Amino acid sequence: MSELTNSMAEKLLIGGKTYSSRLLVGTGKYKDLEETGKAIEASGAEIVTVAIRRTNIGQNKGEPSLLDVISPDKYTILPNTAGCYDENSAIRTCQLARELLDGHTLVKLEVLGDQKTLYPDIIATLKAAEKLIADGFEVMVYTTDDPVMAKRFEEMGCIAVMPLAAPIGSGLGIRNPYNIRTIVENAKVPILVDAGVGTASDATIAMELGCDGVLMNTAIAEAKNPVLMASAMKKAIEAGREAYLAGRMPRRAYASASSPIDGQFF
Amino acid sequence: MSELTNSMAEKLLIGGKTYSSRLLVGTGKYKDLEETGKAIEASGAEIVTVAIRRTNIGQNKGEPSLLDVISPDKYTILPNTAGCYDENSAIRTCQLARELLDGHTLVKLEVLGDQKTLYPDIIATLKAAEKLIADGFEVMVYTTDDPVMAKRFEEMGCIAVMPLAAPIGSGLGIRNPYNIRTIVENAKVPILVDAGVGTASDATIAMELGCDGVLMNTAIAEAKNPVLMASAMKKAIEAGREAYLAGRMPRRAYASASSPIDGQFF
Amino acid sequence: MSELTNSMAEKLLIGGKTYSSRLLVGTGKYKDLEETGKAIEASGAEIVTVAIRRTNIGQNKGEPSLLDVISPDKYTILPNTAGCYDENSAIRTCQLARELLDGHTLVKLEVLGDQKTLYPDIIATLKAAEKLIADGFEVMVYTTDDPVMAKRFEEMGCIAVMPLAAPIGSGLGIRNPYNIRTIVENAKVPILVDAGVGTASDATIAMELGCDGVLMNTAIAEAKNPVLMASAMKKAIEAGREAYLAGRMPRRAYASASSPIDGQFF
Amino acid sequence: MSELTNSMAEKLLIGGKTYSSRLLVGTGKYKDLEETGKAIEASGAEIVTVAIRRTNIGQNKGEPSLLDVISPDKYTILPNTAGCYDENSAIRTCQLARELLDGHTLVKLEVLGDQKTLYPDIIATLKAAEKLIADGFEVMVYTTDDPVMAKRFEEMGCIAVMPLAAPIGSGLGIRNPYNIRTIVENAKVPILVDAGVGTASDATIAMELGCDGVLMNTAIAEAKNPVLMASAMKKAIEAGREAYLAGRMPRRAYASASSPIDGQFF
Amino acid sequence: MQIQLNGNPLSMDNITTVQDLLNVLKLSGRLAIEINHQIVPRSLFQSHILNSGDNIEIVHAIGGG
Amino acid sequence: MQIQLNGNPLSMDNITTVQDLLNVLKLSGRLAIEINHQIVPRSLFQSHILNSGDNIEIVHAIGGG
Amino acid sequence: MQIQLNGNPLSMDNITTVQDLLNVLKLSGRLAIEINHQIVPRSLFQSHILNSGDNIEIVHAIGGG
Amino acid sequence: MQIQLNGNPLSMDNITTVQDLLNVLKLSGRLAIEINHQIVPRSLFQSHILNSGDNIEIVHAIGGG
Repeated sequence: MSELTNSMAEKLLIGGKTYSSRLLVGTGKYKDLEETGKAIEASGAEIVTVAIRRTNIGQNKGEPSLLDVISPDKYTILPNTAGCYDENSAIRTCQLARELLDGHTLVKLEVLGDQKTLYPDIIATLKAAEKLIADGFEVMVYTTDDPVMAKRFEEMGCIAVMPLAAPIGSGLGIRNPYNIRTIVENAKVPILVDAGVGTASDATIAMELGCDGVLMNTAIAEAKNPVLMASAMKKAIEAGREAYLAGRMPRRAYASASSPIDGQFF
Repeated sequence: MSELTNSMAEKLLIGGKTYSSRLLVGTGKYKDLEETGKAIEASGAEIVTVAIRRTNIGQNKGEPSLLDVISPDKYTILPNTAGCYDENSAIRTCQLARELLDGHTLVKLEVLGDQKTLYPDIIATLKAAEKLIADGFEVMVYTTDDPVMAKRFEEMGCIAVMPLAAPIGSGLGIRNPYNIRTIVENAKVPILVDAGVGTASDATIAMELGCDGVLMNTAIAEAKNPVLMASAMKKAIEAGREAYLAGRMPRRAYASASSPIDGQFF
Repeated sequence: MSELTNSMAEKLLIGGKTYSSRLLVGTGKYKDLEETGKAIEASGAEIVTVAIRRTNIGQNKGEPSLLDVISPDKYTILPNTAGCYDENSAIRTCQLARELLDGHTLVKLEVLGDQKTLYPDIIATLKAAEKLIADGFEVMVYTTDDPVMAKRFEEMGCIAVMPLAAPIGSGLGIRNPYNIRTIVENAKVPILVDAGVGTASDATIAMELGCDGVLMNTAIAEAKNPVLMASAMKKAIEAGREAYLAGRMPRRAYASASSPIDGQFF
Repeated sequence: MSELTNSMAEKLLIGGKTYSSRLLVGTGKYKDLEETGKAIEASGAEIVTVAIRRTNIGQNKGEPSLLDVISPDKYTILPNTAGCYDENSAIRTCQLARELLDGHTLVKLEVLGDQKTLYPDIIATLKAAEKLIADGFEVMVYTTDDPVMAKRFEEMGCIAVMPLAAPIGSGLGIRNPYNIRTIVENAKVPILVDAGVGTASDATIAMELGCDGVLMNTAIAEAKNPVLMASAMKKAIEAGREAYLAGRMPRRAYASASSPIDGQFF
Repeated sequence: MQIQLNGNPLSMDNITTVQDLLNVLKLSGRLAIEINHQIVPRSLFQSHILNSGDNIEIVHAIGGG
Repeated sequence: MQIQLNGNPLSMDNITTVQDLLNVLKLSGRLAIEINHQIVPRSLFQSHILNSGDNIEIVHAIGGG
Repeated sequence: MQIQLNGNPLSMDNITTVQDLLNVLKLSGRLAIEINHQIVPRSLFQSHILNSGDNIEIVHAIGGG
Repeated sequence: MQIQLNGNPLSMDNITTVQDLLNVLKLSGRLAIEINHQIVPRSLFQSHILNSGDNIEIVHAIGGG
């Protein structure tokens, strides 16, 4: 069906590269690397976030590492600056990630402002983004759902803006659909909901609001069955995207019969 | 992945027959029979509702009829009593449907109580259900989201209970998830949300609440692109079912980091 | 201000008697009779529900009884049939209450259908209501938020219809505002939300939907400070009623400046 | 009742001055000054916002002015910087207001970032706040519901933080209660919800979340009956405050009977 | 012969059975027929004799939800 | 005399009427009484004769919602 | 003398001070005045001399939220 | 030679270059190294000479979101 072909044809464009999947996933909180690999495979994700941390000196020799399981040849690796509460550590993290990944410039920037909410420090994020962009990075930026800041990040050259749906790891879903839709309406770069999704319908709602994609980690990794939830999320994202493209029916205050009145014999 | 296989394995059982699809669709409100056929094919539905009405005397000779497009050989046809406001017309409709479909006994019973909301008349529905069950029909009953009545319909022998999510054709979504979940928790027969779904996430939410399936018509037929919306609904139902089986993460009032604190070098 | 006078003037009419307060309260779950009395006084309620139970034989001689604190001379006593799961016990309870209160015919009828939700058994409630009305009682009926049944109770002669907002004692608030508003729109008798209110805003919302009043017990009795919550509820009911009469502003998808653009000097 | 006395006793402290009313109102969008005066009187507000604009040269001689109706002797006048899209015009506005009001230093700072949402430009607001505080102003700052920025405004010396509930004049209510509550939990200065309230229950909810007050304009001025809505808002704010202090009952997934089981005779 | 067909009065000649009526109306396929509120099984279309004044309903399945 | 009072068996002597029973039980105030599922109006407390085996319910109003 | 008053060019004669201007305009009450982006305190209305080309803003409080 | 490695003091002998250090630590694969807050490109591992007191960070990619 042409409609289906169309929807399949239209792809997510990030940093000059197109992706069939609009689901981006993290790699934290899994039981082990095997579960990580299975879940990410089931999710169909093509962009996968990773953290940059110290190697364990003198431990687990020869043990497989994350990038053996999630190969940069197969996936677009998206290093994040998770845990950074200031501009400099975020920038150092990106630079090390670039070196680690042979000059790879795509990064997910987050500079946190508060440990309780893990909400971003918008001011520090803005400064870090400026320097990273100047240094040649392609910055996907984690921000609040403030439409004014989202627009500013777009205008300064971030290649994707990633407003939070709810606090990282809270699973509270889209707390403020109004803001997310406003951000989407104003945007010229991809808008990806980042953080807060808890279950499949949350992801579907994000896509129905017109988001270009969703990034999640805990919702999959902390499900009782992560692999099955990963499959659910894959379908939820596609369902939401197709519903957005299909154009939903109008809401009505009252009922409207599905069966005709004409021809009733009773 | 075994988990996936499992979820695929577990099927919907209605009237002694198993179904892979948990999406049931109506056939009203489409532009034409071609669109009807395409949309239903895209939805993956195996159970399809139809209305019983007078034939048009002396008109549209040889024009294809609904059951030519939606063949009883391919689909389980579910005749409904849409438009009936009293017990007798509902019973007559079911009897004519049984004759029409060569002794087919599966019916969707709805006896309406109000034209503005198209909410059921519970009392009349109860009486009609008693007589239909006594007459050998397998009754899938449209009811309110009242858990007490839902249980009563189950206990009297209805093979599936179908609480409304919102008024027929309103597209308002699950107005009272609390009631739907309560009905599901108490049920020993399949619970299918019937009426009120407006977009993909509504269907996903219904399934995440533990419903066994969803019946919809307007949400697909009145989408700008019904065929694409049908595909969205197919995925939304699967996503919601898998999320339900996978077991969602707990909701948290505060944030929980996805990346480890250990090994930070900044 | 004439507008205020008006709103104060319009009163609640139940069983031929007018009331200035639209808050009806229960007397259960309080620490003691003193707290009961203080809370009900703070609530400003004029109609107070009581339960009918066996006297304690050979106990608490001369201890004050509820009706000493909540005097029938001061309050309209509304005996309820709480705890009745069948038609006959509800009818017996009403008859004993009438005897107890010297021929008083105003009763709150509830016939329960399920211990988990304490939702009504609509069928048994209907039968009990018929007999009680025939026996000369003025029936205020506890029912679900099904608009069709609400209308039926009105048409059979109940003097007030009391749909539940949420399960008794759950404090979940108005689970389905759509149904409550629909009931109100169709009604010719007072509609009082009964059960489910948890805090002041729930009561305000019920009144903004156009309800004629709200009956509550647990929300006040189980607050940390019942007397202060009673005062909050009094104001919440008045606020909601006045807001309903005042006619709220339209909702807007976008912003609208409160200060004029003209005359800006910057 | 001591509890009531207490709640009445505890007052709102802003800029070293205490207020009995926790409702702050604007003066825009009214039909005329008479309606403005009546509505503000009915609201019981003690703090009233005004805009600073050019005088009309050669017009309406001798016509009463706003401050004749809303006298600075009776009300605390809160000049705002509505309509300012940059730091400098906001600062000039505050300086002119201070001159206008004989050295009055209390101001409501808003620096807007977008005409569609009238959301603040957080960066420009931050810069303006720094200079105004340095210049001796007592700054009440309009901001987003971002808890990190709210804390920053507090730490830099703003005497009150006023997160938006929804876009100015939208009447959409508290779009993100989670954020508002988080802001309140972290705050050491008064938190006032500013903008977005549409009806009484919205104000009650804001107070139940623990806010110290609410500032509104359109919800009153654009009601069909502004004076009656002003009275509704007065009660709604008090109801919400008292409910917050009283401590609401716990929410329960299931029902809990209000009448005792003991002593049933049926 | 005067009959009531799907709510409308109709005058018909030279028809005896239900099948005759369907032939005249050129109706075939999945139908169900009720005469005077009694269902006439398809197996009896050939033999069921119509009488003047019969109230006949001929129904089929159409799109509905 | 053996009676059933509020669900419990009770043996009572020297009582004839409902009022006698109330006196013995020291019960007064707002009460309603049902004997063998029939209400006994307050006006008949003095005259209504109790019989052995009577099933008596004495109820009052208590806190409930 | 040519001035800019509240955004509009204006030609005025026989006025020297801010107070003169207010008198001519018949403006009184709660006002604040900015000349060339500098606030002129009310206490200086009598003494502040206007110059040709001055950009004058006269503002007051109006309804707003 | 005394160095600071991933936050811990370490004493090492017989090592001259970054590559020597990696060999001793048996570290390989995708790593990035920062010495005294300056990144050392992989191409320079062989040639970059370590000095006593160097503050060395060796990082890799791990699971995170």
